[in-house]
Amino acid sequence: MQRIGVFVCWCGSNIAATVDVAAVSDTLKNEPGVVFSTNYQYMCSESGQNILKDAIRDYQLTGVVICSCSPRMHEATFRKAAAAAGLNPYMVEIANIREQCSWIHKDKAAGTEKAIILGRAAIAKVHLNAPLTAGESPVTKRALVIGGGIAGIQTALDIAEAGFEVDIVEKQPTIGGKMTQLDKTFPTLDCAACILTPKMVDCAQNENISIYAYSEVEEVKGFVGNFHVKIRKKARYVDTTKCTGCGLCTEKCPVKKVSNEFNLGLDNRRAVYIPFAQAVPKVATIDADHCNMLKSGKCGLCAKVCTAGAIDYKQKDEIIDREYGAIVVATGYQPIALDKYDEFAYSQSKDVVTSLEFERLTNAAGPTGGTLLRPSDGTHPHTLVFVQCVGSRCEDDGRGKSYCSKICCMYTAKHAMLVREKYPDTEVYVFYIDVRTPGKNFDEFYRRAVEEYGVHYIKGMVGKVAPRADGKLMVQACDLLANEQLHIEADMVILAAAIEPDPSARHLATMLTASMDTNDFFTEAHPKLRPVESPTAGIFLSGVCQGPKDIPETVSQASAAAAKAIGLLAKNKLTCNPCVAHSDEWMCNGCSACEKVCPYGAITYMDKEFRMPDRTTAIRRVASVNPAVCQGCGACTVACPSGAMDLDGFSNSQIMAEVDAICKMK
Amino acid sequence: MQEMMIAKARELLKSGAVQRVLGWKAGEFAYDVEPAVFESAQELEKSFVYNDFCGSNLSKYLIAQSRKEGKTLVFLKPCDTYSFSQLLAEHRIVRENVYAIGIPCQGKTDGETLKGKGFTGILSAQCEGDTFTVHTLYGDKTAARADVLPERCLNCKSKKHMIYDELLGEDGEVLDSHRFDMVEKLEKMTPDERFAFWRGELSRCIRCNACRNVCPACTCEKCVFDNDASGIAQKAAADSFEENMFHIIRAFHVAGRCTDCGECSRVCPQNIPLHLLNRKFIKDINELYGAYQAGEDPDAKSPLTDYTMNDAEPGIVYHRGGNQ
Amino acid sequence: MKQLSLEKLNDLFALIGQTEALYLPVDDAAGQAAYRRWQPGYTLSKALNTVRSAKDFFFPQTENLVDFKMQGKSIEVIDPRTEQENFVLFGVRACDARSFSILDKVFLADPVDTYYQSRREHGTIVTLACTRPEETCFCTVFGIDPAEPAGDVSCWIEENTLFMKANTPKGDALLTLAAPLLSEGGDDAVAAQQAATRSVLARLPLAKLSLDGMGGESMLKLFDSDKWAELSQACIGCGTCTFVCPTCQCYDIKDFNTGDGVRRFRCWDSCMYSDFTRMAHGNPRLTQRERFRQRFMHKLVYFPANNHGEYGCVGCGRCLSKCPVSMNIVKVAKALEGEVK
Amino acid sequence: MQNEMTTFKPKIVAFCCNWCSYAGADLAGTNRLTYPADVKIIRVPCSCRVNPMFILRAFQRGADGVIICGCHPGDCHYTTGNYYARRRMTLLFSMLDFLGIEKERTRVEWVSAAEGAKFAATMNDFVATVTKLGENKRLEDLRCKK
Repeated sequence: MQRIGVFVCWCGSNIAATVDVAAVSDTLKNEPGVVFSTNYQYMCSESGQNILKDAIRDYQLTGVVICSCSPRMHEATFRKAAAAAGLNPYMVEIANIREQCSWIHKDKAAGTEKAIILGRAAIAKVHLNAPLTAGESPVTKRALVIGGGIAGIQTALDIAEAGFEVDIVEKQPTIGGKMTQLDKTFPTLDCAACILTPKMVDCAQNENISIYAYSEVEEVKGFVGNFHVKIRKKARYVDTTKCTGCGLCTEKCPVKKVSNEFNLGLDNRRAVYIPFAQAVPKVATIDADHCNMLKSGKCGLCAKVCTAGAIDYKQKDEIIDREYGAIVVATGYQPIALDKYDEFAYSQSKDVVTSLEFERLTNAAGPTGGTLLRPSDGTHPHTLVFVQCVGSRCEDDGRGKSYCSKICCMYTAKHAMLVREKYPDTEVYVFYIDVRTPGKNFDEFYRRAVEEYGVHYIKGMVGKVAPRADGKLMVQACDLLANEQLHIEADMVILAAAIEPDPSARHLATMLTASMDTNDFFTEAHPKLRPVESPTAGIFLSGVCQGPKDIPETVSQASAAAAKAIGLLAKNKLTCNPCVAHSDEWMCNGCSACEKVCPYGAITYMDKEFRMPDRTTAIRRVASVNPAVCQGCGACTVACPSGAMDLDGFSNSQIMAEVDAICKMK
Repeated sequence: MQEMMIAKARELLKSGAVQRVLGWKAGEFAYDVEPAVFESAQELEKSFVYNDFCGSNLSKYLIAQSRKEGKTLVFLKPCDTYSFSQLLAEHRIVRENVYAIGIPCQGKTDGETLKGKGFTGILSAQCEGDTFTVHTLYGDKTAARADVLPERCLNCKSKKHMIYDELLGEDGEVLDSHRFDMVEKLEKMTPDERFAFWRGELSRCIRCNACRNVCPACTCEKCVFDNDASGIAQKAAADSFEENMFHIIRAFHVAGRCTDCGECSRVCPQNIPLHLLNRKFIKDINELYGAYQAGEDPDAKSPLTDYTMNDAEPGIVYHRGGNQ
Repeated sequence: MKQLSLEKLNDLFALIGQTEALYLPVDDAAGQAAYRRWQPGYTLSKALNTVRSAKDFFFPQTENLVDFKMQGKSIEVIDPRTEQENFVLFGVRACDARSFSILDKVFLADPVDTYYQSRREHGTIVTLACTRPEETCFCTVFGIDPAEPAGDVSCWIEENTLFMKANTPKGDALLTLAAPLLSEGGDDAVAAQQAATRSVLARLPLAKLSLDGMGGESMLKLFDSDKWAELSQACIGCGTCTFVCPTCQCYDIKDFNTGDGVRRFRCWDSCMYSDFTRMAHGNPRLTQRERFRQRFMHKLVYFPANNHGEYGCVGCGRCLSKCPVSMNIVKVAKALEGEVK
Repeated sequence: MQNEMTTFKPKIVAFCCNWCSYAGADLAGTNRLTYPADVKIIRVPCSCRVNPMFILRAFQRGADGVIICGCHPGDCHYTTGNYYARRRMTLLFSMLDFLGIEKERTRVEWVSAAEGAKFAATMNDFVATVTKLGENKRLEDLRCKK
């Protein structure tokens, strides 16, 4: 039996005016377990708190009920005061008799009666309270950034700058991501490489940053502050410590017709290659699928020409175990496949390209050296048609996406403007549903394309692109504003393909127990207030993996994610919320219902050996809650039919005791 | 079929592929077939049966049997495979210790159903084609097969096996059953009529726990109703409230997990149509969250551990189903 | 012997029902027989027996023992019993009638269970002879004659006539009450019916069930039999057999918090349950095998050992038809038969 | 004259999530928006903490109405809690209705921390609805009545 003290606050006249505080404290004095009951003008004042502290000591109270204002107001105050008097702070319960009683009821009799009932409910709960201690867990002061695009780079740089170690894991042979493939960037038109590559170099040179390129995350275990990650460093067949990046091997390799993914297949590379001149790390990689030596053991030319002796055909994938305190996801995006969009003849004509391919075709480091030429015949195109929203804002039976890809309006304006500037003899048409240009200097940029550069913006969709025998592309479209059908003879058609999360994201999310939306974008902890955190503690979101965004937005989000990660890494220990779920192993049958509803991935299962009542041993699968990860929502407690899962501080029996006290006959 | 099953079981026991066989054993009369474990060919030959009275669902026994050393051969009727699949999804059965053989089912009757149809003093019963011949103390009687099948078989949802290692006989199809008709009929009543109906039914409950203990979805180590610490433990319904409480909470706990095998109603000594409660949840889930049958797809997320952002609001209950 | 035309049966019920509570088997919504308090419009069920046994009237499933009323920190102890009214139980079969004597041995032995005692004293049992026993019946094994049922009053229904015979002073009182409707006679008709019934009884499949060797003499041998593992393997641990059984008499005492006090009540318990006989360390019977063994050892061995050879079973056959897995006392007895030979 | 003894005063239990609805109830108080004293609030971390057992328990113990308030869908402090609560309560309420128990005695309402006015209005409406229904008879436990 608890020894409970009841303290009824007048809150000046705020409570005392409509609740007979003396009657409340006198009535509650007679409740079972109550050994002390009083009322006072301001319980939250210093002298009020002293009454509480003295009573805890003088009456050896094991539980305290304060009838006062909302616990949202002063629960922390009273818990602290109780702790100061040597009582576990979680033995304090508040009966809210101000906001939820005296302030809303004018009739003093009714108010007093309700205050007594609320007090009884709190007493009933305290009877079942148990002292709770907040656990602590250490923090590994290192962050993992998954994805080495501009988002990952920015996050890593910011974390490293703050003085913490950070590893970047990038599945491509080089960091840099999609931005390396871009030509110019809107709205300032500075060259992507010029602003990105110095940051890539910064990463390579920063002592706090380790880059695991050509690597993938294999396994994630642990929880906030204590993640254990296995990284698979894929075999490059090149010793990166020896390779100088001279490129000789890539010139001598006899396998010349490997589609060059960096240029999106618009030209070829060798079987041993460096993606591009500014790659970081600048080392060669042997493509095992195409290398003669690795396939048949016949060749070995690259090894012969390599003066550094860096080629190693026997290299194997390496698994690296690392520990991290925080993980930032920056897995980025890819344009959707357009093979289902037959009406645009993407698969039929080389001159129908995606916007990203167009970037390569206008990039000085691209397959055409920066001269815009038709991929089919290498001639100079005179009429270009840009089609917006290909696959965006229209699910179209699973072909496309319901959301707006956000970046297409701006890069299409950029493309159109650049073409018109460089080749004033071209005609440029842009077909759009809406032009969306919110963002600093964005609308001005778009207006310049229309007003200064004479780009023909036409509201309407292209219905069909038909390649003609003479190489022209017949574009059928409608102009919704003029309400007329258009037929344009185009030389090239550029499709603004929707973007989607990188396909690796889903598997990664499963490993991280981070939630995703139906489009496979990572979900944020709160759409407005916690936009760069995953609901899973210690997992942060950077860049397009969370939703479509352009470079300025990506970079700001990347820095925000870095700031959140730094905040976590700066702590030596994490204090856990003690009101967390726990599972009674004897009652748990391991059905996994709780795990399925846990938004934090706090529940894991283990096979545990039990000594059964009949003296046999049995191995049973049981749930276990990680108190450092659990946030105490209680979803699991209801999913669990046996009641094995319960929530400290809000247990089934506590809540039912409150129900009983409230519903009890007078 | 019975001979094929015995032959198969004997072969697997002999080869050591399985250590025991979970099947059905003949009883005193025609109908009192009991679930049993056979460990030798002699035992199989002596009493293994597969006939029209093998209604009991063996899948729940696998929770214990699959934890024994070696493999257990189990014979599963189509509807039993739903339960087996669901139990696997809930990690209750050690899959590698089970060898599941799917067997066909044309519907199973039981002694209580026969007695309910007026057969008393049953000494033995045979089924030839579609005709049941029952020998009783008071003479022989016959009935058409369909007339002596219980409701769950008349409204069979599937003759298709959801999971098995081997199949004896042909696999069937998922059927277009009328299993929700009675739920619908109740939904169309007024709340007063429904209340009267359910009071009439649930007030007969003797809280023997047969429905719970036979249920392949009820596999808690300790049921909340047996656990004094749960706050809702009850050994008997001391008030009509407790009758309601037990059956509402039990149905809720198996909602989204119930495979509609109908065992609860089969075993109820008071013939309470308990399956209607479970079917109500299945029907609601189908209507509100999309078609879902527990046990069908082990990878599908159970509707109560899943959500969509556009789910119906609870207020939908005020607008749908039933007269006021 | 008294007699009454069946056409006047409802008049008889009305007459008895006027002065005392009258309970009789009627068909319930599921088509099975259940005891209900008589009211106009009810008709006597034609079923052989009720699903729940007649023990309910003397040993109900739940029964309030004592109330504790709390006011602040004071507690008042209240006996919830009100005066027990007289009642008549009509249509009890011979097997159930025998069950009362078994229950009496438990509840009326010292210390007397006054709750049970009071109900026994106020109840008048009117039995009804069986004419169409079922294959599950084996009351004759226990020396019960369903053609000549015990009780305060014994009845036979033959053709369109109800025959009644008082066996006790309580029975005499009831027949006196009913006298205005009754006439004399009928011995021959009853004897003829008895002969016919007895010929059916001889043909019952379980008539020859042997309980030789059961009882206290071979207690340890039976207890240690390895048959129990096999017999209990299908048992799902429910309480169906216990709760439909007319002789099972175990109960649990529970406290219910009513909000302003505690109601202490007893309710049926089942030795098949894992939380039966729960002591500080738990249930002494650790597995279903042991719990299963307990139930049948009690009925076939312990009870007769303590009660001059009287078995804790009356052969009503309820558990045979109701067990979810078709396991029952007959299968157990047959399996154990070999053990004691 | 209205006799106070015969005026039915329902007992209402309101489960409020700590983050939105409990704060909304506080705001109603801060703004002095009145609703009947028949409503008593129980604070839970999230609407997904509300077990159907609690609701039945309330009715058993004499409640005449039970209302669950949580964050608006999409705004749950724990991201997904109210989505699960929504499904659970929808199915539970439907089952109560199926058993012929007045569905108007149970309700779920989403009330944000800013919606003090909505909280008070909701409670006023709910109390009026339950008052009209009268005493809970279909899910009562006679042992808990006087």
